[in-house]
Amino acid sequence: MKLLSQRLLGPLTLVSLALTVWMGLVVTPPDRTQGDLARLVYVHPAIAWVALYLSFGTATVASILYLWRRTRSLVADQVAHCAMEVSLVFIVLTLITGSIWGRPTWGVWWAWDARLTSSAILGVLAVGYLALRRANDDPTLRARRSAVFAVLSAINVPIIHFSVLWWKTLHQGATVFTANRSLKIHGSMAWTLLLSFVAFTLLFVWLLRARYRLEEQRTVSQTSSLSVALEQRRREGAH
Amino acid sequence: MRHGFPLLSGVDLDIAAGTLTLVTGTNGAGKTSLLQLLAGLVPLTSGRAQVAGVDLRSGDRRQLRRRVGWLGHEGSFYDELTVRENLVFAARALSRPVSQVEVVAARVALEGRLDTTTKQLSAGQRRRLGLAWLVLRRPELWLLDEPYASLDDEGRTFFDELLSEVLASGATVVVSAHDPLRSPTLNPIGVHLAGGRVVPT
Amino acid sequence: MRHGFPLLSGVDLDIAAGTLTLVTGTNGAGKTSLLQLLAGLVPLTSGRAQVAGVDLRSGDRRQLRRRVGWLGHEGSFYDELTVRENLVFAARALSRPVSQVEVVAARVALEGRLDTTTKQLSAGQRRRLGLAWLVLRRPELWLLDEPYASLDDEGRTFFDELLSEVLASGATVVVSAHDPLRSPTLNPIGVHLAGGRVVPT
Amino acid sequence: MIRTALLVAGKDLRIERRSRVLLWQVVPFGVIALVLCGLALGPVGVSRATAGPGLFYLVTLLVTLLMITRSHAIERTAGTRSSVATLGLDPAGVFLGKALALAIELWITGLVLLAGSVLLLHTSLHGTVKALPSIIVTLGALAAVGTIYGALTAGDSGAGTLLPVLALPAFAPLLIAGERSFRAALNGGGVWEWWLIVTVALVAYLSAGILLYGVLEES
Amino acid sequence: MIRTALLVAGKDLRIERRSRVLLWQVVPFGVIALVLCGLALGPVGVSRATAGPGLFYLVTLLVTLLMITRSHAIERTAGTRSSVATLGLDPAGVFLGKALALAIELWITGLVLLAGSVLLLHTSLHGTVKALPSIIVTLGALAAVGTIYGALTAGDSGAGTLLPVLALPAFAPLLIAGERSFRAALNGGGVWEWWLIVTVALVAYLSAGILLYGVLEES
Ligand code: HEM
Ligand SMILES: Nc1ncnc2c1ncn2[C@@H]1O[C@H](COP(=O)(O)OP(=O)(O)OP(=O)(O)O)[C@@H](O)[C@H]1O
Ligand SMILES: Nc1ncnc2c1ncn2[C@@H]1O[C@H](COP(=O)(O)OP(=O)(O)OP(=O)(O)O)[C@@H](O)[C@H]1O
Ligand SMILES: [Mg+2]
Ligand SMILES: [Mg+2]
Repeated sequence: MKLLSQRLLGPLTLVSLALTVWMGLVVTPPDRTQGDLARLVYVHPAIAWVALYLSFGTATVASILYLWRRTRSLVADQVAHCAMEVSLVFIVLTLITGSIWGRPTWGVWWAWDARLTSSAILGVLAVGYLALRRANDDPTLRARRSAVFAVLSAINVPIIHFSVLWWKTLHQGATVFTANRSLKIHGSMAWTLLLSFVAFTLLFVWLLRARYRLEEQRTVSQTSSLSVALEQRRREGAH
Repeated sequence: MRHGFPLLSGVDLDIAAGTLTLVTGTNGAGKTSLLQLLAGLVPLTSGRAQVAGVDLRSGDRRQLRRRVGWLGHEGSFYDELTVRENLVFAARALSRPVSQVEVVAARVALEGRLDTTTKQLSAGQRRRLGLAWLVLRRPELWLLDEPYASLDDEGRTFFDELLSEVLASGATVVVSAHDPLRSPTLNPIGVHLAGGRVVPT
Repeated sequence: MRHGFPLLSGVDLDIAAGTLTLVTGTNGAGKTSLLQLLAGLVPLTSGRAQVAGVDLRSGDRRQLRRRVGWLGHEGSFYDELTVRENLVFAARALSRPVSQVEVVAARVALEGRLDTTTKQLSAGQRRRLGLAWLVLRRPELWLLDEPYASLDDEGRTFFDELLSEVLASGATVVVSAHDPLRSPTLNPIGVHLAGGRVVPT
Repeated sequence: MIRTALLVAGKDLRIERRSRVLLWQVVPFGVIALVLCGLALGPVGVSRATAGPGLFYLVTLLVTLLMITRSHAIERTAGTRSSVATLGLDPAGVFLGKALALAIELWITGLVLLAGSVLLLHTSLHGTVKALPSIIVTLGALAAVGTIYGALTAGDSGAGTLLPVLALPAFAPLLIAGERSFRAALNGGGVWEWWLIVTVALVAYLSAGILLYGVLEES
Repeated sequence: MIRTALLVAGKDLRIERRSRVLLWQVVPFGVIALVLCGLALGPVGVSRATAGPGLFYLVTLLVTLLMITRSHAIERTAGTRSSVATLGLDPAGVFLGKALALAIELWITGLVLLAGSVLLLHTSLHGTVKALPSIIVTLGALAAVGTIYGALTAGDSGAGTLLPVLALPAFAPLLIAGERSFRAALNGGGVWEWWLIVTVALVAYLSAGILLYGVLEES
C-alpha cells in the first residue's frame, strides 16, 4: 500500500496539474468582468493555500513536535526545515502570481495593503528562519532555536487570513471558503478551483517528500564520511 | 562532531565515582573536547555516554551541568563586575550564604582584589577566581582543563591541597594537563589520548 | 598606569641587546604589564623608558611595535580565517614570499591544520600558530608571555630550539614564566617582580 | 523563579550602571535620532506635532535593538556561558530577570524621549500623559519579545545583524499598536482598547518566554 | 599604501563571504526595514513615490551602522589588535582597505534596496538610474566616514551603542545631500551640483582618514 502510494504520487501530481491547466484554460469560460485574467484564480489561491497552510503549517506542527519533550527528534526538525524551504518558494510564488494579477486589476504591481504586506512579512520570516539555521552549526542548538522561531512566527498566518476582514483592504475577501460554506462561484469554475487545490496539495506532498529524501541522503553521506573522518582522526594520533 | 570533524574518534572510558583521573595527550588530541563533553557543554552526536546517571544523547544536559564544575582555558565571569560581585552573584544563585564569599576569596588569596573589576585581573588571578567559584559551588564532578596554567607556585600548591580535599569529600575529579601532577600523594588514573582516542600508555 | 592603579611601581631595568631575560613573579606581580609596556602596547604615564631607541613616552610607539614580536595569553588572529589565510595575510603584510607559509606551519607541526578555521584550533594549536607568526616575522625583540602554557612536550622542545636559534641570530628575548626554562643551554638573566617592582633574587 | 529573576535583573542593571552605556550612549543616541528625524520632516513643520508618536516609536525601535544586543552581549563573553550554565539557574527566572532589566532601561529611555518629543516636536503634553499607560505596557512587551529574540541570536557570529532581521517582524505589530494608541490619546480618542491589545501581547510574550526560554538556553 | 589597502580589503571581504552575514542578514534587514517604512507611511499612499529617496537613505543609514560595527568587530577579537599592531601595516592603507570593503558591501546592499524601492515604492526607474552616480559616491563617502568613526569607537565596552551617537551627526549632512540629489534626479532637476558636493565630501573624508587613521589606531 505504502509502496503503491509512493509510486503513484508523482504521476498523480502531474496528471492533476495537467488536468487543472486544461480545465482552467480550455473548459471554463472567461470571467464576465475580468476576462481571461480571472483564470489566475486557479493558480493563485491554491498556491497561497500551499504556502500558508500546508507548508508553513507543517513547519509549525513539526516545530511544536520538536519542542514537546516526548516527541522531540531530529526528524521533526528536518521536516520543519524542508517544509519551511517549500513554504518560502510558494510564498514567493504567491507574491508573483498576486502581483501579476494586481497589475491589470488594481493598476499596480504592489500596494501597501494589509494582506499583501503581511504576506511579504511571512516571506521575510521564512528567510529569517533559514538565516537562523545557517547561523548555528550545533545541530541541537539549531533545532531548538529554529523551532522556537517557527512557532513564534506562526501567528502571522492567521493574521494574513483575517487581514481582509480586520482592515479595509484592496485584496479580495474570502471567496472560496466563506463562513457559511456556500461557494460564491459556480459550475465548471468551482470544479476547476477544487481540482486546482487538489493538484497543488499533491504537488506539495511530492515536493516535501523529495526535499526530505535529499536531506536523508545527506545524512547518510554524512555518516559514511564520518567513518572516513574518524579513520583520518585516528591516524593523526598515530604519527 | 562539529562541521564534520570528529573531535573524538574512539574513547571507551569508565570513570568511577570518587576517583581522580588525569587526561594527557598532545596538542589537539581531544582533551578539552572530552572534558566539555563530560560537562554537557557540547552535544554528543554519535556513540553513547552516560555521566552521573544522565545520558548525554537523550538526557537532559541541563540537569548534568548543574552538577559539574568546569574550569576552562578562559575565565568565565562577568567582566564588568568586581570579584566580589561575581562571587555574590554565584552565592545567591546557589542559595549559599553571602558571607562565604570572603572566605573563599581568602582561600585563593584574592582577598586583596575583592573590589577589582574582573577584566583587570591578571591571568593567574582569573584562574584563582575560577577556583574560588568552584570552591563555592562544591560540585559532584570537577572537570579541570589545564588547571596549573598561569598559576604561580603558591597557587599550584593551593590547588594540590584543594584536590586532596575534594577527593576526600567523595567528589570525582577529571584533570587534563601537560605536566604530571605535582603532589606525590595524589595517585591519578592516567588516560592518554591521541588523535581523539584512548591509547594505552 | 590604568584607572589610577599603578601597574608597575619600581622597575629599573636595563636589557642588553642580544640577551635572554626571564621575568618571574607571583600572580599579579606585573609581568604581563611589563612586557606590554616594552611592546608599546600600553602607554607609559610616568617614569622613563626607552626600547630599541624609541622613547616610550614621547617617541613613536608604532615604530617600536613594528620591531617587536608579541606572544600573549590569548592567540591573536582572525578567528574566521583559516590558519593558512592568517599566515598568508601576515606574509603579504610583511612582504615575505607566500611560499614561506607552508614552511613555518610545518615547523610548528601545524601542516595538517592549514585549512582549519582558527577558532576551531585547540589551545596548544593556537599557541603554535602564534609562534609560527613570530617565526615568519623574525622581529628584533621577542616578548613572550608564558610561552610554555598549553604547549605539549614536543611543542616545548620546539620552543627551546627556537629560542636558541633566535638568540644566535642576535635578537633580544624577554620571557615571562612561572616555570624555569627547560633547556640547560639557555642561560637567562633573571628578573624577579613582586608588587610591581624588581626585587633582587 | 521570582528570586532568580530579581537576581538576574539586579546583575544586569548593575553592569549597566557600571558601564554607563545607557546614560552616555543610548539616551543621547535617541535624542539625536529624534532631532534628526524632526529635521528630516523638513521645514514645512505642519505635521511635526502629529509626527510625535511615529517618531517616538521609530527611535524606540532603534534603541531597543541596541539594548537587546547589549543585554545578551553581557552573557556572551568567552566563558561566561559555560560557567553560568553550570549554576543551574531557572531559565524562566533568567528570562523574567533579563526582560525586567531591559524594560526598566527602556522605560528610562522612553521617558527622556517623550520629554524630547514634547519639547522639540511640540507634541501635546496632555495627550502624552494620557498615552503613558499604553506606552509603559508596549515598552514592556518590547522588552519581553526582545529578550526572547536576543536569546535566539545570542552567541552567533553575526548576532548583531541577525537580530534585526528576526525581531523586526515581531516588533512591527507592537510598534504599530503603540503608535496608534499614542495617536488616539493625542487626538482625544479612546485609549483603552489599544491598551488592552498591548497588554494581551505583553502577557502572551511573557508566557511564551517563560515556557520557551529554557529550550533556548540549552546550547 | 595601495598594496596594504588591497590586502586589508581582500581580508575583510573574505571574512564577510565566509560568514555570509551580508547575504543572509544585512540585505534582508534592509528589505524588511523598507517594507516596514512603506507600511508606516500609512494607507494614504499619496507621497509614496516621492518618499523613495528619504526611505532609501534612512535604511542605508541603519545598514551602514550595522556594517561598521561588524567591520570593526573583526579587528577587536581578544588579541588581534596587538598582533596586527605589530605587523606595522601602513595605517593609511588599512583605512583605505577597510573603507573599500565597506563601500563594496554598501554598494551591493544599495543596489538591492534601490530595486526594492522601485518595485515596492514605485520610485521612478528612470530617475533612479539618473541618480546612480551620486548614490555611488554618497555611499562611498559614508563608507569612508564610517570607517573613521568605527575606529574611534572600536574596542570600547559599548562600541555598539557609542558608534551611533558619534556617527549620526557626521552622517546627517551626507544623507541629506544624498537625499536631495536623489530627489532632484527624480524630479528631472540637475544632479551634477549635488554630485559635486558629495564627491568633495568623499575626497575630504578620504583625505581625513588617510591622515588621521594612524592616530586613531594608536590606542
Ligand atoms: C502581491 C499581491 C497578492 C498577494 C501577496 C496575495 C496573497 C494572497 C494570500 C496569502 C491568499 C490566501 C489567504 C488565505 O487563504 O487565508 C490569497 C488568496 C486569494 N487571493 Fe490574493 N494576493 C495578491 C493579489 C491578488 C489579486 C490581485 C487578486 C485578484 C484580484 C487576488 C485574489 C485572491 C483570491 C480570490 C484568493 C482566495 C481568497 C480566499 O479564499 O480567501 N489576490 N491571496
Ligand atoms: N570543525 C573542526 N574542523 C577541524 N578540526 C577541528 C574542528 N573542531 C575542532 N577541531 C580539532 O579538534 C582537535 C581537538 O581539540 P581539543 O581542544 O580537544 O584538543 P586538546 O587536547 O585540548 O589540545 P590542547 O592541548 O592544545 O588544548 C584539534 O585538533 C582541533 O583542531
Ligand atoms: N585598573 C586596575 N585596577 C586595579 N588593579 C589593576 C588594574 N589593572 C591591573 N591591575 C592589577 O595589576 C596587577 C598586574 O597584572 P599583570 O597581568 O601584569 O600580572 P602578571 O604578573 O602577569 O600576573 P599573572 O602571573 O597572573 O599573569 C594585577 O594584580 C591586576 O589585578
Ligand atoms: Mg585543550
Ligand atoms: Mg600575566
